[in-house]
Amino acid sequence: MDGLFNNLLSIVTFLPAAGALILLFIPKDKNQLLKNVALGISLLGFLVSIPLYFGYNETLTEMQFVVNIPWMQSLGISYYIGIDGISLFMVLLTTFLAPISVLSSFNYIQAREKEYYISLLLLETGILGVFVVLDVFLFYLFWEAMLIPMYLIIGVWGGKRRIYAAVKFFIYTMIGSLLMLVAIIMIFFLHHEQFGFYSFNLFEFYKTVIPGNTGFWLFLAFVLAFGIKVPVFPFHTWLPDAHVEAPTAGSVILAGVLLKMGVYGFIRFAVPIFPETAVAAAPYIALIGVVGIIYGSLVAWSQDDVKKLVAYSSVAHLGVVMLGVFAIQVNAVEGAVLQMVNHGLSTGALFLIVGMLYERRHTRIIDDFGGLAKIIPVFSVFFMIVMLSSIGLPGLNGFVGEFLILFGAFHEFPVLTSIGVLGIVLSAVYMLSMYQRVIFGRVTKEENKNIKDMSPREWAYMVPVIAFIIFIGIYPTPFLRKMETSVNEFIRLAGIVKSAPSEVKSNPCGSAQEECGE
Amino acid sequence: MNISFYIFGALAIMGAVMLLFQKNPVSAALSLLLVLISTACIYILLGAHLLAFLQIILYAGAIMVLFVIAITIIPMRESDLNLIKSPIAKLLAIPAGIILIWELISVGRSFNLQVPFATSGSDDINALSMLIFDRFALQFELISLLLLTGIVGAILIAKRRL
Amino acid sequence: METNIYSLLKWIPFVPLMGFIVNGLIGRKLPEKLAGIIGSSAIGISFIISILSFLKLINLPEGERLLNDRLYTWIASGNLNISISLHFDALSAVMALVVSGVSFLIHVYSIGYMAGDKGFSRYFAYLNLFVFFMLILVLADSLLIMFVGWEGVGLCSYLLIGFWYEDNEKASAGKKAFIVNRVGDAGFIIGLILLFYLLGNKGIFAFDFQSLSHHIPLIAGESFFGINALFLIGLLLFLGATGKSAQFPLYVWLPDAMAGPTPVSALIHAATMVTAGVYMLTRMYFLYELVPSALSVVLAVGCFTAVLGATIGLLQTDIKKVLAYSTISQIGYMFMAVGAGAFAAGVFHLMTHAFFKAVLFLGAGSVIHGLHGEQDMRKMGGLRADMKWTFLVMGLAWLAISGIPPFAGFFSKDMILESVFAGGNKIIWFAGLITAAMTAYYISRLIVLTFFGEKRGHSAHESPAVMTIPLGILAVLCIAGGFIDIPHFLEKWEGSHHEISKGTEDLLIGLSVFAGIAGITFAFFIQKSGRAERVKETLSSVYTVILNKFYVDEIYDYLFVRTPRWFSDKICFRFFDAGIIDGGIVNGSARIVYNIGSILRRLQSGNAQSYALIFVAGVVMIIYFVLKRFI
Amino acid sequence: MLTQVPLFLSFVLFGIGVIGFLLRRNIIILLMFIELMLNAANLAFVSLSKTIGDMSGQVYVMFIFAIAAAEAGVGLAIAILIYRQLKTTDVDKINNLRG
Amino acid sequence: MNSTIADIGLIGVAVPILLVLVSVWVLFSSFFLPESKKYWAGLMSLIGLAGIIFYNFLSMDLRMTSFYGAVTINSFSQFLWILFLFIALIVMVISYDYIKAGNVLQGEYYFLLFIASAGLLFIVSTNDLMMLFISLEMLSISVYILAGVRRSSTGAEAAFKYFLLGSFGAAMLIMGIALIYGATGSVNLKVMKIVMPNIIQTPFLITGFLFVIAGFAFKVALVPFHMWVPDVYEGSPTSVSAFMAAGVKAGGVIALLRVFNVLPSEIYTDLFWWLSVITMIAGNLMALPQTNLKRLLAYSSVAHAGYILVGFLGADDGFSAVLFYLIVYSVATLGAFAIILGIEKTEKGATIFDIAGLSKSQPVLAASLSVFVLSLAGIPPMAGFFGKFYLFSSAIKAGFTGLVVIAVMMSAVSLYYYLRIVVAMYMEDEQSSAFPATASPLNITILVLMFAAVFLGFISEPFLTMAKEAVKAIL
Repeated sequence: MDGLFNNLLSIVTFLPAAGALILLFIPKDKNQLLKNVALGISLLGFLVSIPLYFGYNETLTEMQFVVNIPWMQSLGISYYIGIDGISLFMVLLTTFLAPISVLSSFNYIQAREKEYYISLLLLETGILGVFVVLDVFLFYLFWEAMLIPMYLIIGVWGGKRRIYAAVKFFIYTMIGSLLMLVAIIMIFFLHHEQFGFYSFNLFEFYKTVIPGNTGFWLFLAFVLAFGIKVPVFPFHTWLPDAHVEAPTAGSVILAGVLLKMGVYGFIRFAVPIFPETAVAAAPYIALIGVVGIIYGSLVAWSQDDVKKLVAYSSVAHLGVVMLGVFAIQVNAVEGAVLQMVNHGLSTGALFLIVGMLYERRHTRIIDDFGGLAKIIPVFSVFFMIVMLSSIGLPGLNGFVGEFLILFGAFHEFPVLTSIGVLGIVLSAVYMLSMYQRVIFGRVTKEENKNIKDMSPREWAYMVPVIAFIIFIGIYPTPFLRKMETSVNEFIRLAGIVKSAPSEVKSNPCGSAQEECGE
Repeated sequence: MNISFYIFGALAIMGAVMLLFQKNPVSAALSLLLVLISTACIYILLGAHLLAFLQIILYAGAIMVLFVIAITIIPMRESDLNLIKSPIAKLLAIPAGIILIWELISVGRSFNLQVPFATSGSDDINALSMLIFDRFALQFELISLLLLTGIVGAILIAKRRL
Repeated sequence: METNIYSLLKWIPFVPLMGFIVNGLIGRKLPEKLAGIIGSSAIGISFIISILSFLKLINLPEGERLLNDRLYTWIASGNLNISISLHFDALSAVMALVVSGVSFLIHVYSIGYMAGDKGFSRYFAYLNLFVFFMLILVLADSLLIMFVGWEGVGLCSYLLIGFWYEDNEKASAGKKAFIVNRVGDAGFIIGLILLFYLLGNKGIFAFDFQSLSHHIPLIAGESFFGINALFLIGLLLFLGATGKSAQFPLYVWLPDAMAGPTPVSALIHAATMVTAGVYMLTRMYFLYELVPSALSVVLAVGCFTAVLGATIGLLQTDIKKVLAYSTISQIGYMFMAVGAGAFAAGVFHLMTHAFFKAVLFLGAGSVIHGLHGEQDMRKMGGLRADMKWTFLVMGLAWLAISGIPPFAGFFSKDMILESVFAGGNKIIWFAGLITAAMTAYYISRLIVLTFFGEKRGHSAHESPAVMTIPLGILAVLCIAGGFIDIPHFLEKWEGSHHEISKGTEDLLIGLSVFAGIAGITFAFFIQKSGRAERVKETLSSVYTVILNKFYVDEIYDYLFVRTPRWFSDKICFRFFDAGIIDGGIVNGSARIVYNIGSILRRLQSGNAQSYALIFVAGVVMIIYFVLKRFI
Repeated sequence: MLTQVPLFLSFVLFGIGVIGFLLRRNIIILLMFIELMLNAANLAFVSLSKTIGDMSGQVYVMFIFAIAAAEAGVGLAIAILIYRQLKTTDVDKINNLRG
Repeated sequence: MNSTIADIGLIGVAVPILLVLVSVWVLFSSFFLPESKKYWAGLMSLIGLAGIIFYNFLSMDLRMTSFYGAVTINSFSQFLWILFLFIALIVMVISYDYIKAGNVLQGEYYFLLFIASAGLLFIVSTNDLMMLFISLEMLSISVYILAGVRRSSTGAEAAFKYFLLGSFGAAMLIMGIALIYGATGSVNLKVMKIVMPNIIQTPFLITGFLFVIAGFAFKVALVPFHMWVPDVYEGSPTSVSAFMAAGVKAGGVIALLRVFNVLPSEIYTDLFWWLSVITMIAGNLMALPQTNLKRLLAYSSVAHAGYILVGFLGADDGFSAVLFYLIVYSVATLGAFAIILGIEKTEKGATIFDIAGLSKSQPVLAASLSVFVLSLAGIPPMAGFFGKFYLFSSAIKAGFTGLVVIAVMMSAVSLYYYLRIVVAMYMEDEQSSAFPATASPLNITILVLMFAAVFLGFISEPFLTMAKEAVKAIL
């Protein structure tokens, strides 16, 4: 049992991949079996991940559930995983959304289900990997490997312009990540010449001193990689395309967890590795975040495709999160982490909603709907709740995160934050307009007259999301308490001023005396 | 001594230039022959007699015969014997070659070891053969293999039917 | 006993919440009556609990009249530790009673009014939810909790205005209300954050009103970007108030809000929610007392709104619109009081206004009900025969709002004018007086057009008892309300009271009463035999401007809807996003690379000699460059 | 006198070989120019081997003879194949594979 | 000077000699095989080659020099011998049914393959430039013929172009060797490595080296010496193209590496920097508009030559990275060509349109082809990523960050055309309904290669250490 508990994290991470392997051996034509197995696997994945929450000891600052097995000694690469209070929630969010997205695809995906579920499960493993690894090389490995299944999900099961969207997504993300790879390697060698031994261990990277000017460029590379993934303002154009074309589950995963990888990257890598640079750059990045809020909301307002609207709204929401992260202030960062979860839930739910609409009417154009409240009241209620949570109504999850972020960020950037608050006005504007055009009014289109209300399956995957939306809204403390110490640790790391390289040069291997021998 | 040297050099170059502009394939072959033979003469002047003979036998003999046979096998239209069509290529080709020569020669300038011809007036065949059959045995064998390959290949390709 | 009553406190809001849950989940299966009863009784219970708590409260000695019920920690992050806790002092007691009481009556009334509507249970669910949030707002122990209620009631008003969602007009009205409120809320939240931030800098992280009132002085001197911080906070919070309480410049949503069912207008848009702003400012009196500058802004805005609302009210023909503008101007009155530092007077007027405006709305509702949904006053008239009861109660309310003694309105309004006068703002006071006259006029006009004169259009029928009885009770309150000595009960909020001589006081009373009577008589005089028409001709230009509400809606629509919409669509999306970023930079660069590729490809002509040529060129070049570098 | 002269001669022949290779369009002639270039290389080898007084250079020349022979054989065979398949000996016409 | 076999060290060249013997045996025995039994030639050569590989594994730790330094057996040559023998084996396996089908003289075909492989082995095991030239000619001449072995018009054209430019390049090469010989009096790389520091770099010598570099660059297909590659790959029989892309290129790389290893860096670094840059850029950009898969892979192989050059600049780490990269690159390329070979309908191979919807009819092939192209693109977790990672990190260590940035940007560009293959197979509807069912030995090879392409990266460390060992031998 104890051993099992120690390897729990590895199990959580690789269970979906194992499931994919199982699916591989199920004949193509057994659709129902395929679906059930996929669902079972993902559910199991969620169940095994629950102990992580309870097993996690929030009083400790260091990583937990750590597994550290050397892999390539010559390069200091090791299979080194573990979670802290921040990645914990990312992992849980992922495992939570996985079964939901599987369930949501039962009808949506008609062709080549086997490949679909395989890539979905592989994708889950890829994402989980990104969140748990503490070895930079391994991180990069997962970070890119997870592109492939996502690329396939968008490209194979997507909409009309799916190929364009998929390729754009892949290459766009790749450009950033490749530059980051270069930066990673450079830090790797910097670390070697400062400490005299090779290591991709994340915490060794933290120790590495990066001289000012180089530091700036390397940081820029990281910012580019993560910023594209988030996506921050000027790098966001891949997102609407990807979302619009991706199948429902794809969008759910994409908005729910994939975008979080970017922010997570900032929290776990960019800032702690380059504390001085990051702190110096914080105002500018916060500015970009605020621009993202306003810009995203404005653009969302003028969309006539529901999915595109939601996509742009996530640009705005992630702008808020970025503002929170780069305030580097405890409330703000906690808010940011919580807001990542919230955004995962509410935007994910929005995409599920859109998916239901699409399954019923095979269109996502707002004007093709109207007056749905009369025909599918229950659906409309769910839609209402999700929308309200997305515009941050107090009592639902959105508000808690937003308030904490704004409150915290106000300490650092009062003016920016005040501008950012306009985002909550705008979010109401575009969301309500969309909701009204879709749900209220008279039923104008014939096709809308006889569409069905939510099926049991849809209940099954909407209810848990709604439950969490409300729960976090009225009682976020359990979440906040778990992440507190880790967030403080993050802030401590961001505050560190690393000693000047010259001093370190004087004793080529700082702490690691034992490696000095060889 | 020098005089003959320059004469043969001039001949060789003349042959090369003729080859450059020769319309008739057979006379082209002949002008190549001129180059080869004058080179052979220069070998003799340099004192590499064996090579000179080999040059005559192998090149001027075997290879040229091969060419002539090919010429007779393959009927050629006059047009094929002109220079290439594309003017740009023409414009570029000559300067490129000229520059190459210029570069080589200007480089060659820097190379000024001087040796009188007399020393190697007569090189002993023994030394050469020892080299070939002992020091360069492997290369020698490989060359033979190379020729075998050439033969097999030539047959394989040029044979009319399988 | 203590604990018992304390723990009771939380049920004041939560019983309505249960009502909401029951009606929301299974309401559609229940028979109408049952749903209605559940809804109303939930409110009834919370009303009773409020009374109990109130009794408990007044049993406490003067000094510590405060009940507190802490439920649990809501947000705990860093030093920030905000717990859901309820705060029951004199002010919130009054509010809780008014809210639960009035809403109880209106619930009952609605059973009759909404009878037969297919959204019956939904209606009651929303209404209960509203009461829940309203009570949260009232009982909140810290600004943040109050904000929860604040936005919650906004949501409910959104839902209820757009209750008949099939009519896009109504739906849009709801949306407008929500969005305009959001603008105010933005101000509220910024102000709140600024306040917390400044206190936090002073190392104070207890944000319940009790400690706030103690610690506010600490940050009195603070200045934020060169502006006095407290002043800034005051303004920002007041911005929130203007949104919620429909004050200038954010009042535009209220008239449209009349799209909702009439009881909703009565409850939310007259009696309770719209007065939340007044309540909030009163809550924060300790802050405002420190910054008179902010108060004077409040005073000015309040006064302006009062006049504006009254003026627009003069000419409206839709019965509910008249009442809406009257509400706007009456709330302006309350803000005048607050601005004058007489918070208690404001709350007093809040209460009385709740009573008579509720009656007026419900009366109007029963008229509309009687006329099968007719709202245009020009099509009414001579109803006093058909709807005696309604006429009677509305008459009382009419006198009350016109400030005729001894009706409720008289006391509160007079008190406000007095304190304003005492505050030394003669102009404001005069404006208030004029407003009083105008108020009297347009309400009388309403009464005249509706009940007097000969019948225009349909004949009406009296509403059922379930509607009339609540009306009666409220009417009684219109009379009695004035004698409840709120000011004394809330003396803590009395503010700085300038003494004025008895003589002046009497004079003021006289003047205000005169204003009321003048308005009434003028109304009767002018509405007789088309004198109104002649007036219309004489000052037609002014008339049209007023009739069109000074074109404020149009201006706002242009400034805050069309322009940004155009900007977001044409500039941001089409031009910048799709055009420059995506089309230009992203795809453009890709296209460039691709085209270079296809150009280079031409070199691959297939001609072996051209390849050789490039080969030679390569050799020549590398020799040239390497040697050049070397030599 | 200098051995530079034969060396330069070889350079010139080499250059002419290159030029011819680029200019002429008949396959057979092109092959001849390749032979010319190899011959020039030989000349360089010989003169250099003489200059530095090292025999092995001449051995290399013999190897090159053989290689030249082999190449000529294969080359002519390919020329014949080309003629059979494409009915031409004009390099300009042999460009079905391109892009 | 009288010497016996023993001190010449014949044992050292046992493996290549065995290759030659097997080849001759196959050739002559195939003359006497009846028409129906000609495919025995293939079987025989497969068996023979397998035996040779086995023998080579047995004599893995053999270290010696034979024929007076003409051949040196050390960890370097051993490493590459195994690689080349496996390349030859894979090529033979995938050509087995392919050749049986096409009207090709099977005996000669395998004979030439063997000779070419022998040439490869000599290339990597010699220190003597002249020897290098001769073995290169062995390789080239046999591949010239292999290109035209189908005797079709496209084959003829491919063979012709390859031969014409190849012999042109050979002339350049030999001229260069002559100059070097003149300048140093020796053609032995080992000797040069030692003397190079203390002899003056006369323009004469430099020019010689530049000629040699150009000659090898032709084989490696560096821009601007790459022009033959696409046409020849497209026209040649696919199996031969595979051999060129994997074997010939690798041979050229090693030859270039040996020369580069000798050169004084201060003169040649910039040259190689530029060569690498223009090769990566031109190769990738020109690959973008391609539709014929063989052409596309040809251009991608050009681009990869550029990446490999990045490794050159990365000093000894870079060299070992290059060796490792040769493995993963060969695996991916051979695999890709094998699949094209399996599904091609015309001599020019398959186009991007032919493979549209391949994933429906042949999921395994489609999956493996995706793995191969992704590995070529260097996407984790494919082996290609690890290969690139080692290359680039070595270059960064040596301080060529700018170069690496260009390299990664170019691999981002390359993604476009690699992904188009995946797009065609997975995201487009089937154009041509029936694909020829591929033969089983081919399928098995493809599967093996696919697993290699996936897992080689994860177990790369032992290979890397071997490569480091190997590199030590030539430094």
